[in-house]
Amino acid sequence: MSAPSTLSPRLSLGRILLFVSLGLFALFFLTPLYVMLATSFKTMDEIREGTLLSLPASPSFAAWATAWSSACTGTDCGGLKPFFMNSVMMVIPAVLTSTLIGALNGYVLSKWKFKGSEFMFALLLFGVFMPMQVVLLPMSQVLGWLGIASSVWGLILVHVIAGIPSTTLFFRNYYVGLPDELIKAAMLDGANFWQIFWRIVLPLSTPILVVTLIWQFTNIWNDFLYGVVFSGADSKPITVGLNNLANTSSSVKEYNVDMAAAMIAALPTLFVYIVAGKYFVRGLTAGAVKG
Amino acid sequence: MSAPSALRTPWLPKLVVAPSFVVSFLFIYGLMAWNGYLSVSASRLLPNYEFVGLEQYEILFENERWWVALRNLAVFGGLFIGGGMAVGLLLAILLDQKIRAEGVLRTIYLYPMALSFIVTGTAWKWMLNPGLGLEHLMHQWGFTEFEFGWLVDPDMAIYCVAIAGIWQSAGFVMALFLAGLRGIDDSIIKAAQVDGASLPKIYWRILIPTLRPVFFSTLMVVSHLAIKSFDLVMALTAGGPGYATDLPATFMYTMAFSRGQIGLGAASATVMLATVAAIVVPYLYSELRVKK
Amino acid sequence: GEVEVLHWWTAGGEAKAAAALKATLQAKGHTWKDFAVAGGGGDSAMTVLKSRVVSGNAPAAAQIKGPSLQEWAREGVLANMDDVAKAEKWDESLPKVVSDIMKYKGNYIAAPVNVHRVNWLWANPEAFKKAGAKVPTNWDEFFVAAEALKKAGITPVAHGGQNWQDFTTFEAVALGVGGVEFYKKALVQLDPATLNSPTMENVLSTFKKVKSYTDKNAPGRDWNLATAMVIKGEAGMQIMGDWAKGEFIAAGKAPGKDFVCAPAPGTAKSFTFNVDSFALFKLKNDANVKAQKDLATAIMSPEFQELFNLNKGSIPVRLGMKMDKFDDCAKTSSADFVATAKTGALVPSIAHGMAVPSAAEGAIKDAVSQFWNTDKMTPKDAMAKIVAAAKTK
Amino acid sequence: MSALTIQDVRKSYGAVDILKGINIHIEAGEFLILVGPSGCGKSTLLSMIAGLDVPTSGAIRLGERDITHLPSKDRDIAMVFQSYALYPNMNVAQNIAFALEMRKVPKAQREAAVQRVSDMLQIGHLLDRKPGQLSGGQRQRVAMGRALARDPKLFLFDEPLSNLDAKLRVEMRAEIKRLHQRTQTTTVYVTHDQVEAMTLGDRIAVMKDGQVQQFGTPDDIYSRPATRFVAEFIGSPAMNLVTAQRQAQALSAHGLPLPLHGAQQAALGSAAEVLYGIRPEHLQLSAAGAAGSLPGTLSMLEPTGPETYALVDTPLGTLTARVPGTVAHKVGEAVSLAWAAEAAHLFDAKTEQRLA
Amino acid sequence: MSALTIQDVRKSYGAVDILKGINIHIEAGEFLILVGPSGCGKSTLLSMIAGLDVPTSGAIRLGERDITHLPSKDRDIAMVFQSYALYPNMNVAQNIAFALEMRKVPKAQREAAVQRVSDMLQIGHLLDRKPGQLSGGQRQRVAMGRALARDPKLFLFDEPLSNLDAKLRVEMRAEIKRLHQRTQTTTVYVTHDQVEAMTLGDRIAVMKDGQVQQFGTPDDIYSRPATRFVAEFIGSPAMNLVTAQRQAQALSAHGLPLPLHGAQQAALGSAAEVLYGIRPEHLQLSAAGAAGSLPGTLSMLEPTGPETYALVDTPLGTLTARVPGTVAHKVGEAVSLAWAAEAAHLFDAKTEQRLA
Ligand SMILES: Nc1ncnc2c1ncn2[C@@H]1O[C@H](COP(=O)(O)OP(=O)(O)OP(=O)(O)O)[C@@H](O)[C@H]1O
Ligand SMILES: Nc1ncnc2c1ncn2[C@@H]1O[C@H](COP(=O)(O)OP(=O)(O)OP(=O)(O)O)[C@@H](O)[C@H]1O
Ligand SMILES: [Mg+2]
Ligand SMILES: [Mg+2]
Repeated sequence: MSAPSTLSPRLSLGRILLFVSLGLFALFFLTPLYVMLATSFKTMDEIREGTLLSLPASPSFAAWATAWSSACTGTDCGGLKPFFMNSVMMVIPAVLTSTLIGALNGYVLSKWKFKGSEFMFALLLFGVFMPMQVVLLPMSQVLGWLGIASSVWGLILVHVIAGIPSTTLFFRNYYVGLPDELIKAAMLDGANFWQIFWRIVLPLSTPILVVTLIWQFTNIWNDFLYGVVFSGADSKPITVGLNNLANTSSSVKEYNVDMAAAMIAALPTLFVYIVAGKYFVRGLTAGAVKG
Repeated sequence: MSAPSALRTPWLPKLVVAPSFVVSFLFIYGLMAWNGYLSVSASRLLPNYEFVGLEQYEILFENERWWVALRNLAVFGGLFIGGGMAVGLLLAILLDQKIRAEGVLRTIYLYPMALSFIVTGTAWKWMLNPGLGLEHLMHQWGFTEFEFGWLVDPDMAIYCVAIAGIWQSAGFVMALFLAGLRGIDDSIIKAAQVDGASLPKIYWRILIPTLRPVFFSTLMVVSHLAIKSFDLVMALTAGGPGYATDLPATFMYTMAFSRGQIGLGAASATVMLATVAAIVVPYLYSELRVKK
Repeated sequence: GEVEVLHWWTAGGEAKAAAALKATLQAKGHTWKDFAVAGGGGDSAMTVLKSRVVSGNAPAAAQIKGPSLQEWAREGVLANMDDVAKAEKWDESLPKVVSDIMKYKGNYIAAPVNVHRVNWLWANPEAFKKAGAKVPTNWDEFFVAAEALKKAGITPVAHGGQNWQDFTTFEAVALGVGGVEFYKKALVQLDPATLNSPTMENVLSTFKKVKSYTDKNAPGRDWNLATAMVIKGEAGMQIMGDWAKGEFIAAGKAPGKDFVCAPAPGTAKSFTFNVDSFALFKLKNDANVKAQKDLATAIMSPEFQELFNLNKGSIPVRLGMKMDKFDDCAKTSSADFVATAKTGALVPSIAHGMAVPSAAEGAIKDAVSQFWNTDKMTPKDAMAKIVAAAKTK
Repeated sequence: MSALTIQDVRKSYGAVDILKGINIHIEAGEFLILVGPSGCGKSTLLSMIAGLDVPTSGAIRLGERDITHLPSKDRDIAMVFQSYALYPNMNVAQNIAFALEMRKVPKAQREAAVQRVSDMLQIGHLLDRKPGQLSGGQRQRVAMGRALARDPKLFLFDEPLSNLDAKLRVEMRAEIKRLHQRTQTTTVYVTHDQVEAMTLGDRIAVMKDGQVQQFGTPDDIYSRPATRFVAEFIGSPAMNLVTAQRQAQALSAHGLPLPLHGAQQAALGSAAEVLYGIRPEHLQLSAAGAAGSLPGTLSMLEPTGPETYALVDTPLGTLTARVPGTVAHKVGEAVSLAWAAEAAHLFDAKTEQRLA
Repeated sequence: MSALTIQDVRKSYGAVDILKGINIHIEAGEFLILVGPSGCGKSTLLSMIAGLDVPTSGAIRLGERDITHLPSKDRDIAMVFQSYALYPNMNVAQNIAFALEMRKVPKAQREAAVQRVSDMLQIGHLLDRKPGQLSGGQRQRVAMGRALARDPKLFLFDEPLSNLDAKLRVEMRAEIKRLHQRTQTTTVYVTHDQVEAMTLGDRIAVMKDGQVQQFGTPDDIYSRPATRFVAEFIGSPAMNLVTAQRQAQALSAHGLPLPLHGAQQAALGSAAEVLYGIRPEHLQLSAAGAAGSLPGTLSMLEPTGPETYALVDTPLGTLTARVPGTVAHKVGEAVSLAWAAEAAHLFDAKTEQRLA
């Protein structure tokens, strides 16, 4: 919307240059994906003989099938399927909970400020910078005390806590842009704290909800470190499965299966970005960007 | 500005945020303190609480690998942050020119953010490897002079890591900037046109300076990604060749978890945190002051 | 009872081997909970293990080897397996160098699974024939052969990127050039005088000379891609442990005919071992303890040792096993294992975490790898660094 | 319907005093207008009446009850915000019914109320639309409807018409007036617009810098401004003010005597210097040389349609006259201005308080 | 200074026609006002003149030159945007100097221009502030200063005063008028405000739905509105309109004859039904029973200060009269209204075009 409107739509030299550079960037961004896809459709012989960028001679889904349902990851040879399901079961509650908490925190921090709330927000923000590795051991200990070590619940809890600073940040910055008058009008209309949140504020949060959900979903889905450390034997997420499949130090590598597995692990997040990417930018425009 | 303050139950908002704040603070600051304590303990394979003073810090700063990690962080951080912001901004500006295929291109630039390096690491390793990837390809195409062996050159490998990092984050930066550009009042651009400014001048003199707040939040996001970069290095070079591409995060992980030197790892984490705090705290302070 | 086993045998033959163990345990009526974490030669697995132990939720057994066993035992988290060992006569069936590693303060705390020989040289006979060279038995011959291969347009030495590959080559050179005594003093006892000796300098310059026969794309390459170069004849030889054999077999190559396995130059009379073992953790539940002991028993049983090692490409750690089902390379390996166990030429591999504690190992690995990768560094510089690194505690 | 009493209300944000002791009392059913320059504290005062903010000191009483610290949802006040503050997520009908729903009014009754209000404001055909699909004027009416659906003790309006164009503004003003005449609900209304202030209000409070400068009927405010500020702020074009010197009971400016009648002379009191004011509509423009009138040159003519503003350069400075219809004279022509002594407003030049 | 010609300009966004053939010509130095209801296409037309948008068809000429497709930066036009559009990253001085800088004016000259403009607009003390630190009125003056720093061929103003309060608005209006009188730069000015339109314009174009309804001098527009729309849109309170039936050369409504003079009778032409309009200021209010006048009941009085609007219920409907000063009659009293036949405006009820 902001682009100057007199820019002539005819193909000028500048326009051609523009498209060429956009195209080159697109190539750069797409190459890794292409390499993965192409490799996943090749046979092992073709991978050994051919080059990285060549198209698969006779594309086959064999590697995908293997990766999905029969590749061995440890003593189980059920492919990535169970891991994928574990991830789904873990990601959904973790994303929803952290988003909801972020929304509530943002609501309070923007519309019900109290003494020291800004300071607390700053303290919370600093948490974003904590290296993940620092968390591992003490968190294990705490989860042990709570009795939810090595379980999905422990993992969900960790993801929720780790997500709170960023979800709070997103929602607060968005809600700051909502007119205070709306809240005041609702108060005059007789709504209480919760009614205002559920009936007025939350229904207005769609853009930022999309941003936060995408952000949290990507982060939690792609997480490996917490997943490997805090999950139990039967609740390992997909990244751990992928890692187990692809990352062996002393055995024969099947790169086509590895790549197919990587693609399978990436599909949900890719799907989300492709389908909801538009809303992502739109949501950012709607307010998440502001300092 | 003023939020409604007359509420019959003034404790309710506080009560609502209390649980998550208490938990988060325990988590963030409890763990920082715990980590701080470990850094002055003799912890090795597992945490223990024998106090040894600043010994771990002395060891840390005598460790050549740590210095390499710090230097790498400076190089990588500079390139990743600077490069990522520059490429992201450039893409945002290019995409802002009323491109018909904007939706598709935006998705293409944005999708790397959806993938972790656990997924793309191998592909990147191949592409950057001179014998398999780009260099090989160029040779096949007949450009036999072409050389691109950074990944295998200890002095240059860190630049490869930065390239892959930029690849992943530039799209996200683009999204932030694009959102920022879209948020700028249309009439400002029109005013500049009427004032006689050319398109590059409009971007350079008006739009980009106006994006200052976006720059700051982007900087925050990108720099925390830079400091926490871990998967990236692990997947691409595992710190190699040698330990030429080690970063503090990987250093800390290696020491604390594969080498049984938790105390040393904790010390390195403390130094990392202190560095971050030195940069972030003044920023947060100024941000929140301005808001008041 | 239930046994949870943390290991990083996640794919291919290793996974099949682990499945064999699982089957054995299940046959005894136990449940097997698989806790497989791959990556970085067990780095991730170690991370998980630590947090599991810290959370008071240790697995029954975890894949730990070498001096790390002592470190874990020192933390007081490992169980005493003497009753199993006594019943199963472990002392008799294991070489002392190996059983020492499995013991802490005289008590068994771990059960060994297999032995990898690390000091192998894998060669492509086709390539050698083309270059008119013969498979080397000492380092002088090695360089002659390398030169010939190079002339023939073949990459003489296939090498990969991870620092443990550099380190593996280094230990082979150290053993081949310096001999067993030197190796023990320098890389097991970390004797500063030995580390700072002319022999060491000689070792280092030989080591560095090897690099000049690798191709420039080596860094960043997986070891198995390097092996593939030998298989395809693009490269002449590779110094790598016996797990490389799996790659040849998978490519349909026959030992002795399509590829040659020979001891690394100058190490024919010695053996660098890499023993995989399971550390056994203290458990609370009695039923699980029972299962854990059955696991230990099963691991050391001849049937399992055979089955497992056939799959994994290594050899049984148990002495006196029948080797008929194994291939020629394994047979050689096994014979050498028994022989060197007697002569004292059986030495732990430093590159694979068998010789020194992980902190020192890591520091030395850093120094060696830096020397390998930094062209302007002299052997003297490297020596100084290694001496300093050896002091890491 | 209750009387509203604002008693010595003060409000400070930190060290800044926004309201410096406001005292206002209106009877039940009266229509109070708040006017004043931007930032003088009108909205702040409204917030306090609505219970959206708490005074630093002072009390607010509605009828018999002290509501100073009562939560706003229990005050039974309806408010129209300057920015409308419609709930963007709800359609028009839901917006109007929301307050009733919060007060647990049964559904049938709510629907009846929506019906009644939408008929009154002619927004029946918009009930299913979201606020985003409405034009400015329609939004304004919905905001009004939200307040009117209830039968509150008090209506608060914060510049409800400021965003409308002139035509719509006139229509809505009439609507509000009719409504108030029918329901007789006590109302507080903030505006910048003089015509609104004059035509709607029973009482006007003119505020400046957190203080009430004058509180009275529209006629009081316009005909007898209490201070120089009120005199200049109310009225467009603004009142002509001339600084005059005192000579005994007479006033002169630039050597010219200014007409005064007896009562005015008496009121001069001890003031040394006096501001002598005449509203533009009280200046009669005539051909040059009329007896007893001020000579001048016509410097500018601004015909607005029904009347013309004539700027005349005189020895007293440039004076603006408001002349019905059109002016026969040409710019540059010599003219003369005359006015009745009774039309003059006198203020002490030092205290700026009204003398007469 | 150049004449501006807009020749059959059309603009469509997709299938929607926004401008449907606009023809306007003004001489060099003239001041053109564009008025019309919201959304009628005023800003769109201005954008096209400024070169911020390209017409779908038609041409725009400035002086001798066809500028229809000239990039905006080469047109030498200065524009004040309704939303100010100040550059948020620059301070006031930089904002003012930006256009000069883009035109490579030397630094010394730029500084002189900033000095001159800031003196004129009394914003000298604000030069170092960023737009975010200014109040609405100050921003408005900076936006103005940005345009005035240059000496363009054409000034464009898009509702430049709409966000100001009444007092400031009057001041700024005078400022603009003075400026135009001095520089004589051709100007196009969009406004909603009737007083601005009437007092500033040399020519007014009244637009509706992308078409010019009437183009003429302010006096034309006000005294001889060409259509019913113009008659009702211009003037506040709006013109009273009564639907009248034709009987030969006479008109009557609800059985009452309406006064007409000869020329008007002649103009009736073939119209069957006629709209009979009288402006509120042309109605004389007097006590009931005056001869030849319309009887009625006073239903509402709206004193605005200088005058009073009186709503009178008559057999013709409710008519609004605008009475100077105050009204002696009381609401509910019987009164009568009289007017001169010359004051009446006649429109064909069907075509809504002016008859006389
Ligand atoms: N939360 C706050 N903290 C500090 N100052 C404030 C706060 N809220 C309002 N103010 C100041 O109080 C003063 C009065 O504000 P208020 O909104 O009441 O003005 P107003 O009379 O309604 O003006 P307008 O006509 O522009 O709406 C202003 O100067 C404003 O800056
Ligand atoms: N880019 C566009 N695409 C489609 N319709 C548009 C576009 N820009 C403007 N319009 C429409 O054109 C019409 C005229 O808009 P314009 O802004 O010129 O109105 P205006 O007369 O300036 O109104 P206002 O007085 O409210 O400023 C409006 O109905 C608007 O919705
Ligand atoms: Mg206000
Ligand atoms: Mg407009």
